[in-house]
Amino acid sequence: APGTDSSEKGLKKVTLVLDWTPNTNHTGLYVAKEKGYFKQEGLDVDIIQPGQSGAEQMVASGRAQFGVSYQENVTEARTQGIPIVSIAAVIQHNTSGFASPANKNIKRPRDFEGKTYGGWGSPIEKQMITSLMEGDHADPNKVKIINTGNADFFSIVKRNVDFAWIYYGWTGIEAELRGMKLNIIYLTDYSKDLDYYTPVLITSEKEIKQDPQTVKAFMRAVSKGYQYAIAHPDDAASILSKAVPDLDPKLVKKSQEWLSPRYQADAPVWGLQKQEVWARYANWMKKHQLLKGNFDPSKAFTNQFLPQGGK
Amino acid sequence: MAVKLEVKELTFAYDRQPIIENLSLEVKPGEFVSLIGPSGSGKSTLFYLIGGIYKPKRGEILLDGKPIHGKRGHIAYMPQQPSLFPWRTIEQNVRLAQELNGHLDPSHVQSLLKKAGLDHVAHSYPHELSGGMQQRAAFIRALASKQELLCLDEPFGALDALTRTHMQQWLLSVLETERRTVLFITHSIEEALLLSDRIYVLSRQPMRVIREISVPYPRGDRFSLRGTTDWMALHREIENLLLPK
Amino acid sequence: MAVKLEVKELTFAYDRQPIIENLSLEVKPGEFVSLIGPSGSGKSTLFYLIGGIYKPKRGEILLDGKPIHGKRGHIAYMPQQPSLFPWRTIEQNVRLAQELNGHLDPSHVQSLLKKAGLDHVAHSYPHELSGGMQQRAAFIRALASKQELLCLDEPFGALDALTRTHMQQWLLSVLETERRTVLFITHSIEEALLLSDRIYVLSRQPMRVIREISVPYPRGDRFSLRGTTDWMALHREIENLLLPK
Amino acid sequence: MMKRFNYGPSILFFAVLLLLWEAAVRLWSIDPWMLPAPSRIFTTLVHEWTRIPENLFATAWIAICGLLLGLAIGLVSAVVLHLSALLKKLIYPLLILSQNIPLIALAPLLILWLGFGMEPKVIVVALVCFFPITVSTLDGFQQTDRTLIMYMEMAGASRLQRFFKLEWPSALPSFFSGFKLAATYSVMGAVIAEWLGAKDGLGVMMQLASSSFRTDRVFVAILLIAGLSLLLFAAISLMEAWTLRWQTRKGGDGRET
Amino acid sequence: MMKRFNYGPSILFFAVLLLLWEAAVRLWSIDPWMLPAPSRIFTTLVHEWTRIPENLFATAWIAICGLLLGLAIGLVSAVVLHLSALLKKLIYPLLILSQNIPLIALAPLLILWLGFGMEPKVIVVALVCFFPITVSTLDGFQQTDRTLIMYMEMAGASRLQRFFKLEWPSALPSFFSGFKLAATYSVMGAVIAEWLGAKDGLGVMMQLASSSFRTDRVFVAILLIAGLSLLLFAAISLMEAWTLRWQTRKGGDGRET
Ligand SMILES: Nc1ncnc2c1ncn2[C@@H]1O[C@H](COP(=O)(O)OP(=O)(O)OP(=O)(O)O)[C@@H](O)[C@H]1O
Ligand SMILES: Nc1ncnc2c1ncn2[C@@H]1O[C@H](COP(=O)(O)OP(=O)(O)OP(=O)(O)O)[C@@H](O)[C@H]1O
Ligand SMILES: [Mg+2]
Ligand SMILES: [Mg+2]
Repeated sequence: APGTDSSEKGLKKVTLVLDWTPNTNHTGLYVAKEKGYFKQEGLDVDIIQPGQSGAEQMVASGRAQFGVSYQENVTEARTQGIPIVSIAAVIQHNTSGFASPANKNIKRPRDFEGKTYGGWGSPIEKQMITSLMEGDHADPNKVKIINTGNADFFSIVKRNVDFAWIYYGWTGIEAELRGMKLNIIYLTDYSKDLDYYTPVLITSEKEIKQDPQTVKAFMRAVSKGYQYAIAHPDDAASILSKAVPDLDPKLVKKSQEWLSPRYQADAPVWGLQKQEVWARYANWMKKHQLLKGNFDPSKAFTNQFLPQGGK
Repeated sequence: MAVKLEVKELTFAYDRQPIIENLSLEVKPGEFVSLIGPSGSGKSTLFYLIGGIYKPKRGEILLDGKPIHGKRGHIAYMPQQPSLFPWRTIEQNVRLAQELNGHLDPSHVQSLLKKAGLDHVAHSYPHELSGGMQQRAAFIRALASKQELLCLDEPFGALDALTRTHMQQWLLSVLETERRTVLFITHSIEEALLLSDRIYVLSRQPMRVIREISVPYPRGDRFSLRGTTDWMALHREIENLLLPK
Repeated sequence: MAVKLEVKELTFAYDRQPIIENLSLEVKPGEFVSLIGPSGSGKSTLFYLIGGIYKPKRGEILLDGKPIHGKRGHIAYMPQQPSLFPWRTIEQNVRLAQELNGHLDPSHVQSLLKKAGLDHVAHSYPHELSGGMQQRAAFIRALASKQELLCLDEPFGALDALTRTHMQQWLLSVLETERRTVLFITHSIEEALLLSDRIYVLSRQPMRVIREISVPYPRGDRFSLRGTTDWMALHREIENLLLPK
Repeated sequence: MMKRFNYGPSILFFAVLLLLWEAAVRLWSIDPWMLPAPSRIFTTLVHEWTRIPENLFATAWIAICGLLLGLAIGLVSAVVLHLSALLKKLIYPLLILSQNIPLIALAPLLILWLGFGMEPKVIVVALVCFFPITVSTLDGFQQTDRTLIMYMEMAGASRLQRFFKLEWPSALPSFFSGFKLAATYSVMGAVIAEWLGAKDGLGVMMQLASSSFRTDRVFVAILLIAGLSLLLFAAISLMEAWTLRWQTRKGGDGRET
Repeated sequence: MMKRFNYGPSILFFAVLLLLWEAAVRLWSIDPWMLPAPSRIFTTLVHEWTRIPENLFATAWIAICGLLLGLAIGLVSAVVLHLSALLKKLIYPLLILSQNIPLIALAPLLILWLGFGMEPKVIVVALVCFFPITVSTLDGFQQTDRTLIMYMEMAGASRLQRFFKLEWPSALPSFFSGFKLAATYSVMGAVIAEWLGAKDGLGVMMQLASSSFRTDRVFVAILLIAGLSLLLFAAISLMEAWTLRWQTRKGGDGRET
């Protein structure tokens, strides 16, 4: 595996696989790379965009040492026996929510009644909507759910779709840039169960066992990267834009402004994960038959690689 | 009504080398005219010009007094190679010419097949036939077409003497009942003498008319006349024309 | 060394209908043997059997005393249809037979092309040749092959009298210099008489030997002898054999 | 008339392949989330059987409709491009272009025009399928035997007669090449088209399975996709054999090869 | 010898199409994130020019390597399947199967075996490209003229001679059909292969553009993809015309059609 090869300068080559295309969720990673934090730790990090199949299996198979994933993916992957572990929460709270153009007048879950939701056909979405609506004393059967596949938010709301699930920090900001007024109903505002970590950084159990030093070094650099992004949103945004010039710099800048304070939020240090968050969401999934099999929240994540062990 | 087909000072070349030069000939209605000339002289090419798929460089081709060069569909044609359609049975191949003219006549096709001795292979495909049988199929395909001018390019070259005689006599009998004008390419001087009213002897490079010969015998008697001294003399005369000087 | 090719009680059928039945014939080394028979009788089929691409139902085919049925590559062959490869120029087509046997001889190819009157079209493609020219190309392709037994299926059917005589004389002269044995299918009794040592007259349905005729004239004299009364008598004898009883 | 196809060796061969696969998975104890063993795929297939038919039919329906639409478009465009040299010059590049528009760009437009129903999916499949048919058939037209064209022209065939009686039959073998290719692509085309939003179908099934890391289910979906595709291919091969039966009739029977 | 291609009408036609597109976008004031006008795409292209070549070359390189590998595989498999009826029965279904394995299932395995380098991407492209070549060429072999086969057998040609001197030349037109199809697919294949984890390339560029809602850049990427693909297609058509020049030589010159 290339992870064990060392390059010319005695740097250790490691591969980091993103969850999807680069965006402001990844700013800290790019900062760590561009500002040389990785190098200071003796690492030569290759950042790679994954295909449709995501990072989890590549990390588990050892082809990549680190990856970007989500709490729900780690949960499901672990119940399927894929040995990955979350080593940091990139954002403390879930910033996703159900968005709709303002003129649809969807201000709270009750307003979903009689409207059309466009999603990608996962049973989780349906359950989310149900949970939110039941919490707001509405009838979830009155929502029409249609499958819109991979089409983007702005295309589908032009058709007969009224609302969809987005990350505000990216799609919401794009809407702001376009001058499109949105209503957004955050999951966290209506259910504590749904305040899960998204995204998270992952590595494999094997990596932790065989090379904890590398994981530690990697996390030190990444932490520094995110600290920098928190402290200097503007600079961080231009670092990302420079590293990935195909992104829209305006979007990156505005998104970064919005997201920087939210990386750490109310946590004592960046990246810290709490067992109750892992347990709560897993229980929610189990309760709604979205998860079958064994899941041990304490094994799914660890704070041990955060600087000072997360203290 | 004086002439059926008139070729006037025709000149043609595929590339630089002229193939046909100042060729003039005519065929009267109901007449049987043979063309005899060396291999590679341009006889088939002349048919292509009459059929309208090449355009002459100079000169005219008139059918019933109207120019037809570049126009198609005026002749019943039998090509030198059988050119049967491999995916059609023999019967379907014979029917083809009729299909093209839009007047199907299945009983006619059946009787043609029978006369050509092909009724037992009517439902075979061309590749299941012998060379001579394919040639006969192509011949009756041309007969099945109703156009008055019949252009036959070596129709009986691959047939044995007996079958050949049969076909020749049949062709003559057809001409007696149907009103047809025939332009006939052959390499057999005897065949030309047996069948034609007139014979054009052609030269090569470029192709021109060397001699035009009227056959003096009445058609009905010729099969018995062949071999007589007169006949042989005419035969030899044509032979000598084809010899290089 | 007594016989070059021996066909013994050969029987063959494509489907139910027998084509060849109990056919026996033989060809001695250096001999020129012609096959004359009605169209569709099975002459080409006999060649296919000798060439080894069909297997006889019964009987044997021996070449130099060794059975060759089902074995290929023992004969130089000229098919009834020219079968030239459309993507090869004439020269490349003629070279083909040599390529197959693995002994290229470009100067031989050149001289063959010249003798057949095809040197000026050596670099043309087959579709740019007249029917007779294609036939000549196929003929010299067979000559270019070095196998001793030469099987020619109506090689001169599409040629005019003059060219035909040229080719016939040339073929005879080749046989004088090279050691070749020839099996020759033709529909022309005259041609058979001019060229062969022996003639097999064949019947149809199924094909059998009706008569075996030795031609009594020395080869060199025949071109001048033709037309004499003796000659004509022999000619007529064969003709009568082919007529149905 | 047609030779009986002998399935023996094929089945044996497949069985051996499956055994090898099974053995490899067990020997190197490959994790099932990486590559599940055939036995496991089979168990899953049996286990999930009740939910499969609707997905299968949904995809098959899109694939077949799309294939037929693609067939029509492919034939029409091949004919048009063949009959008009000018149109060929103008339109051929556009057709090639059409094969290079990623779904990413097409999706918003299709959704805007056609919504989330069957139509956009069928169009995506047709877009995939028509192209091999056009290219192959067009090349087939070009290969028509020269002497037969000459005959047709001499016999005074009209352009349409020449087309229907000569060019079309002689392009048939090439057409079937293209049609078989199209059939092979149609099912994957339908699966991809389901990204345009579908409620059921093998593509949806596969994506959901993949997103919940059920590799065994992904392989069940693949199995079904491949099976469907083989079925279509076989059906078209049969049609081909029937249409071109003159090519194989007799003659060859006594032949040695 | 070869007819000069006249580009006039094509260029005119394309210009008209672009104008219509531009007009449509302006007339109905279609949002640029939905469908950008050609002028906007062009401006973006010029604007971004500096970053394009590396992406273009990365993708072109994968496409060409994959196409060549696919060509080799396609030819070898066509020949093998043609020469052995048994292998054809055994392997053909596998080949069809290979066209129905979605990247979702293939990606983890390929990456596990080959990492994130060029190799898995080239293999994906080859997998896409080899199939049309195999199917077309195989069907081409089947169409060899019966009388020429007879001649070859009579003349004692060995199986190899028959293959190289007869079957291969006569399958060439069909082979080129398949090759042109493969070339058309190669670029999109490379774009899709870039999902296997790439750092640059048109596919990466397009995905980034799409994820940051820059539709104009998506269309710039499509423009480049299509251009590359047209180029490959044209190159192969030229090769075809040169190889099959005997088909068009003379004869046709004086012809009227
Ligand atoms: N398509 C072509 N391109 C170039 N030259 C051609 C073409 N077709 C024929 N020729 C040439 O034209 C000449 C006449 O050919 P044509 O077929 O008309 O001869 P022919 O008189 O019918 O001969 P044969 O009696 O052998 O059939 C030949 O020298 C031939 O090489
Ligand atoms: N492939 C085939 N399948 C079935 N029957 C065939 C096939 N080939 C030839 N025949 C039949 O076999 C018989 C003999 O054919 P063959 O070609 O040997 O005749 P031939 O003596 O060469 O005739 P010709 O002088 O006309 O060339 C014919 O009746 C023909 O219909
Ligand atoms: Mg001719
Ligand atoms: Mg014969």
